[in-house]
Amino acid sequence: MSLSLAVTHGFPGFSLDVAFDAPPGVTALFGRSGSGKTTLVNAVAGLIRPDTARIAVNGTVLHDSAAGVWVPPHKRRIGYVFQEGRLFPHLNVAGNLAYGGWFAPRGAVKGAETRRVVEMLGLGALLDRRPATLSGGEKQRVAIGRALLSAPRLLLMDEPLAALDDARKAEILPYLERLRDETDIPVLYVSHSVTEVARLATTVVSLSDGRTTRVGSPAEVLADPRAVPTLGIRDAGAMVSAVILRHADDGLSELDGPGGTLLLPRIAAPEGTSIRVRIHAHDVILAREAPTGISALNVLKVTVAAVRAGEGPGMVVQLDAGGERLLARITRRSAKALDIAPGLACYAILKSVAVAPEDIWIAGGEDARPQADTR
Amino acid sequence: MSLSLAVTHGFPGFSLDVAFDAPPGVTALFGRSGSGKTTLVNAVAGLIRPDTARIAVNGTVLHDSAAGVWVPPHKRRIGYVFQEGRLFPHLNVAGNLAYGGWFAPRGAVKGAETRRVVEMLGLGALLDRRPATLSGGEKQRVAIGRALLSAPRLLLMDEPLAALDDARKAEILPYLERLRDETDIPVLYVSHSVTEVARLATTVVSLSDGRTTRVGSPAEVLADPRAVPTLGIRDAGAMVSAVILRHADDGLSELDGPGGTLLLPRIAAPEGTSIRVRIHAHDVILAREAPTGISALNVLKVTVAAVRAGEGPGMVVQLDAGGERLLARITRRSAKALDIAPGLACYAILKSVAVAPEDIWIAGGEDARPQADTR
Amino acid sequence: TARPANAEALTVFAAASLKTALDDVAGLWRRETGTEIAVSYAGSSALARQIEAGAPADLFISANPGWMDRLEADGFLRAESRRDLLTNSIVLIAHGRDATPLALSPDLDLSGLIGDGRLAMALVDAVPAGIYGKAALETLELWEQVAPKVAQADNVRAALALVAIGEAPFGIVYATDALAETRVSVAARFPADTHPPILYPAAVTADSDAPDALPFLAFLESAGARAIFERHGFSPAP
Amino acid sequence: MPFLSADEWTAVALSLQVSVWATLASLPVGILVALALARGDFPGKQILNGLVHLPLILPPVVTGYILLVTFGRRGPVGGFLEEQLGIVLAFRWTGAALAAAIMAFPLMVRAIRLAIEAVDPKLEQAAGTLGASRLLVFVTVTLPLILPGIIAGAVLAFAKAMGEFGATITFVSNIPGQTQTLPTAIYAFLQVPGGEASALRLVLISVAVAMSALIVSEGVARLVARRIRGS
Amino acid sequence: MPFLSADEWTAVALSLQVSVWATLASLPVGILVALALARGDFPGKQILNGLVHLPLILPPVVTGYILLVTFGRRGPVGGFLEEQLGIVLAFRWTGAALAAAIMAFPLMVRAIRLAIEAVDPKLEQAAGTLGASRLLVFVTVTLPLILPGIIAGAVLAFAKAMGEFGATITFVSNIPGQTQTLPTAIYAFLQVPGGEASALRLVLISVAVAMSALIVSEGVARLVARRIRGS
Ligand SMILES: Nc1ncnc2c1ncn2[C@@H]1O[C@H](COP(=O)(O)OP(=O)(O)OP(=O)(O)O)[C@@H](O)[C@H]1O
Ligand SMILES: Nc1ncnc2c1ncn2[C@@H]1O[C@H](COP(=O)(O)OP(=O)(O)OP(=O)(O)O)[C@@H](O)[C@H]1O
Ligand SMILES: [Mg+2]
Ligand SMILES: [Mg+2]
Repeated sequence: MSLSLAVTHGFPGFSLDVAFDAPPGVTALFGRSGSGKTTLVNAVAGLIRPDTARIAVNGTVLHDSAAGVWVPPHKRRIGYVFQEGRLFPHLNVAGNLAYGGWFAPRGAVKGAETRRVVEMLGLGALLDRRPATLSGGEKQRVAIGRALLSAPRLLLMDEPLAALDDARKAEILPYLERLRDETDIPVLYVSHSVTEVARLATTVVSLSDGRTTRVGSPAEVLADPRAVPTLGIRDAGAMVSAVILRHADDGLSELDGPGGTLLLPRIAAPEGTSIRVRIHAHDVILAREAPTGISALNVLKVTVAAVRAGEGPGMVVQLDAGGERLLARITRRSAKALDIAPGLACYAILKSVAVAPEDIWIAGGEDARPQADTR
Repeated sequence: MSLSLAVTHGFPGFSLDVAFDAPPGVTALFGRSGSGKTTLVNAVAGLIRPDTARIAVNGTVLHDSAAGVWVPPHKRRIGYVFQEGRLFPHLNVAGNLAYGGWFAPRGAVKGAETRRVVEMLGLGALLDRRPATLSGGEKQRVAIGRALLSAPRLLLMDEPLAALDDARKAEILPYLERLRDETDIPVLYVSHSVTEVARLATTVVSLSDGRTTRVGSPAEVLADPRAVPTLGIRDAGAMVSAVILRHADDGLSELDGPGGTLLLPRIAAPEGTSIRVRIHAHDVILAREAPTGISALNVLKVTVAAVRAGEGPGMVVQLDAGGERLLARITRRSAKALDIAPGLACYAILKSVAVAPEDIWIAGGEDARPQADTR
Repeated sequence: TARPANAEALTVFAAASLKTALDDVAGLWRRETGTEIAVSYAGSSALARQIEAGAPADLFISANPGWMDRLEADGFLRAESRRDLLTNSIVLIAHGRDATPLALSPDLDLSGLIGDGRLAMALVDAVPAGIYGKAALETLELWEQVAPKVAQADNVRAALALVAIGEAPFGIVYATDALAETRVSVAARFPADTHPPILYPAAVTADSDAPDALPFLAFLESAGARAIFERHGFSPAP
Repeated sequence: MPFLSADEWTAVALSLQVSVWATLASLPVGILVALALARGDFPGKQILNGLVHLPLILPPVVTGYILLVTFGRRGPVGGFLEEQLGIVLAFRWTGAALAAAIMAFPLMVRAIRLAIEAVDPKLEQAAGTLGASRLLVFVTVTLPLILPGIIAGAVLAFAKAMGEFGATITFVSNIPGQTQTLPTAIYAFLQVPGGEASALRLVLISVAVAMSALIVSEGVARLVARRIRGS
Repeated sequence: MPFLSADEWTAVALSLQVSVWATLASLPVGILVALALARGDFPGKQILNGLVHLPLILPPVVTGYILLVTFGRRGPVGGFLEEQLGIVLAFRWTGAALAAAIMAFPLMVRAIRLAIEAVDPKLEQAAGTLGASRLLVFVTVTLPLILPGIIAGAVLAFAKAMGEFGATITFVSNIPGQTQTLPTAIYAFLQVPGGEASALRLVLISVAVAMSALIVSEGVARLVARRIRGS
């Protein structure tokens, strides 16, 4: 077990009571403002002493209030990206980045890794600058770099990308994925962005008012029609597996996907690579017959597995596509017109370009870099 | 003219040179991390003294370096939501919220308004708390409230919603829209979120490396195929106008839209209201013939106006729909298969639920509240 | 110029070394006359400067004639009231209750007796007790040999303390000081002719309008006062 | 026999009076000077800084002497004050308070200055954008934030004033009931044979008073700091 | 005639030596005590706090006397030091430095303590998560951040040491060339009629030395602060 947590803590007017076991990889903490995410992360870091706690990472107990075990923060070897930066004002950017390395085991932080992180985060031109002169996003990037370069045994990231623009996010996310896939450093990742969560997380923990409401794989949590109210309707969707068959000349990749061939914008991975794709429910059109003469390239044969009405005009339809689950969100009017009911065989239509690059990633390949095509 | 700016300022290694005139309403500042957004906002607030500047708000000159005019910050009556909160640690939340009112003209901040803002931001339970005990999102909400309640003549908001979850954003955005529509307080709004920008902005100013790259209405800037590289392909799309015809029983609203009837999830505005809808390019499917038996409810007659190839597998197709422009993004393969070329008459297909509630707003009605249906 | 509020009460400025004796005399005066008297004790230099600056002193008793001379020259005193009130003598003291008496002469190996210790004195160029001590040692041709071993304290009481606690084996202090300190004993008395006369002059200040000033000055020379002073080791001035 | 004589009680009361006044009266000036030194940028700033430190550098006797020739009744300032305003400092408890205040001033200013320098100017900027003028920013933001520093400065000043001796005795002499404070009374006892016991008694009183003030102030400062940090 | 006599030159040099040593040697202790008072939570904290302030409250003569009976050759600590370590403080410049250091200690500690209290504990927490032990956090984060406070404390201590007189002369006396510092020399001149001019000369020297130190330190402190704030 990679990360095992059972924490209770009370503030006046707020109480946290969370327990979950997460497998190795990225555990996403998801929840509204004030739901207790930072409190939980601080407990893992040892910055607050929760009322009761049992926290273990990769089998090492960090805190066990019952047994009287408490590892002080500096012995936990944690890379913590704080919600508010917390850069050292007296050190320049280079000093901030190097700080963690000073205390890491000898040789744990390699020069090449430093250069790679500096480049990935676009910090090359800032190395001599003091934090006080950095822009908000630049500060956050330095904070990410500082945590990554401390040779951590556990990464805690509290909304690390919130201050960044989409282009910068798109540069950093693949690095985090690689970290997840190539190392066994567990990551506890707080985010409000379902896209980030779906892409990175091995496990999703959804918090509400200090209590866990759901724990599971993103596929489970995000494709569960019942999760829709928690996640927000716009983020409902399913995750499907596919294998890259061929990279076509016109910039598309052909995949062996659920219920047929999938065409997606070029995926920067060799042919034969297994990938995972998140398909938003609101991007899927259902049709009784296979349409022709339309620009949408993907038409998958599916069977309706379940139908769940929402509160508004929409319904969430769970589909079976060659054994995998897909979600479609359509209006009640359409459902009626098309007579959508469990058991119905129909077609799911999906535009290639509707799938965002950040919704495609390598399923767990060892060295294949999950870089989405930049078009 | 609501906001007129011409600012140059140099930091070692960075120079800002920006000039634009923005009409009343919300002016969105858009640009990558480190592009100079905060620097510009600080110049407007009077917190830095730029090398040269001419800044006027609603005709009042705040700074004119040539004429030697410089209004000190506290006389500018600005509500500034800082990128990093900056709450007063010695005051509780109520004190922070009230602070601006102490210096505003007598009676400018009404008790009812305070209550409304407190409720909208969900701060009721926090009024007695000190900032040090608040969560990241709670701090940011207090900062927003503090700025709103200072009876400002100009609002500066530097990524005010970045730390908030989607549900909280959805509660705050309509308030900002109302502010924009019901008052004549100009707003300079920094954001990385195209959705926010498209929804709120009257004018979009895109910054890159301290220079303005585009200034225009969101419709212009966001629907311009040439803007695609600046904005990021995922955010390309067009804004179209429509009038609400009827609210159907099944939760849909029928609209008189470009090139035909549009069906969208219920819009909380009376029949007859003019609205604006942003339609993402990647949500639009093109078809040579009107398809039947599919779940997508909107099929619009359009003519291809222009075609622009991207670098990857996609192309951006500009469409004429009853005089309004639409954008569609399709693969080159589809374009070839369907023989898409300027002048071609074809159909644009759009799922109702593909249009996010935050992409629908009231075109400028006086009292109609642009509240998206919560489904 | 206006006098301070309590114009009629007598204010005496007196050298700090007179405190115990003068406090007793003042007590006697209060008992006998029933009138108030306040005595401000400080260093003679400070008091003299304060009188120059307009202090509300009616009477000044200095620990040496130097400051009195200066005040008189500058017209701060009623010259006719000046008189030498008391005299004192200086002694060589040693740490401990029963010091071996020493014969003061140029042949005395005082330096050897001091050893690696110190001879405690008041500041030899600034404070009266130090000045007198240095003069006496010079007259006795002992100064050269002991000069490097002299530890100068800021006042004679501090010098006494150094010997009393044993930090310095020897010291030069007033006889009055040696009298009351049980941890020291007198090893030798400096003959009066080895140093300038040790005098405590007193005078009424020019600004004084206290009716009691002159009577109190006279009282200081009365038999009762004299007895008290002698009890504290002072002698009436010749 | 009572523990303290009437004169000694007077000295205790006077010491308290002098120290409290020295502290309170110099506080506003101390805050202003600290503000000027921490934030100001004016010609002569280094001179002001030097002047403030002067009482620390000079032997107290010298400071007292300078006070005497300046604020004495025959001195330029003292004469002016007496003639124009009827204020007499020399040989009054007010003069003792002045001497104590001046001797304690560098300590007070430094403590407050350090506190001011620790205030994040970004908070003051934020207050500015919300409409507070520089003065109001100071009153509503800076002042509350530096309160712990002000308390620290006041405590230091009070303690110093309780112990001040050299400048006081030189400036206002040692007149019982009028200018005799605890330290000058202690001094007088130490000048005569057998005065040690009396001196010790007064020392204990002085220590007790100052320590009580210290402990109370620490408590207050801790409370204030905790309120700012948030319980 | 040269401006200063040889003895006076020696006094200037000795004053500098004493003040510099008093400042430097007490700095580590001062930092530790400030740390304990600012962050520690131990029984006897208030007592330590009181002890630190004691030299401020007591008349310097009393402090000097206490030093004398404690650190003198016959005193418990002084005897131990001499026998065990061969360190003699009484009547030596080292003793003058000790006296000056103790008199300046409350000022130094308070300045450093205020600086420590202004450090954001969140930064120290961040350093902790990055693997720095409490000691290393202190060295790599706290210490650099409180540098301006340390400089301020050192300057105050130095200035105080330059002016210290009462405790010094009581403890180590006035031995020209060995323990005669500037303040003692000045004091001596002020005791004799007509000594004012000579005293003034020495006062000017003393002021000049201390002011130079002050100005240099201000410059350094400003530089340090600017580096932290980011030019
Ligand atoms: N005091 C300074 N000295 C030097 N460079 C500075 C200073 N302040 C800002 N800069 C630089 O100016 C550029 C613009 O900064 P600014 O804070 O305006 O960016 P921004 O657009 O707000 O970015 P972000 O989205 O990350 O907040 C950045 O590259 C920043 O590093
Ligand atoms: N010291 C404290 N005293 C009282 N309440 C506190 C304290 N610290 C946190 N809280 C409360 O605990 C709750 C959880 O805070 P936490 O910081 O963990 O939230 P969060 O999930 O990280 O939210 P956000 O997304 O806004 O950062 C909040 O309601 C907060 O107000
Ligand atoms: Mg948080
Ligand atoms: Mg910014």
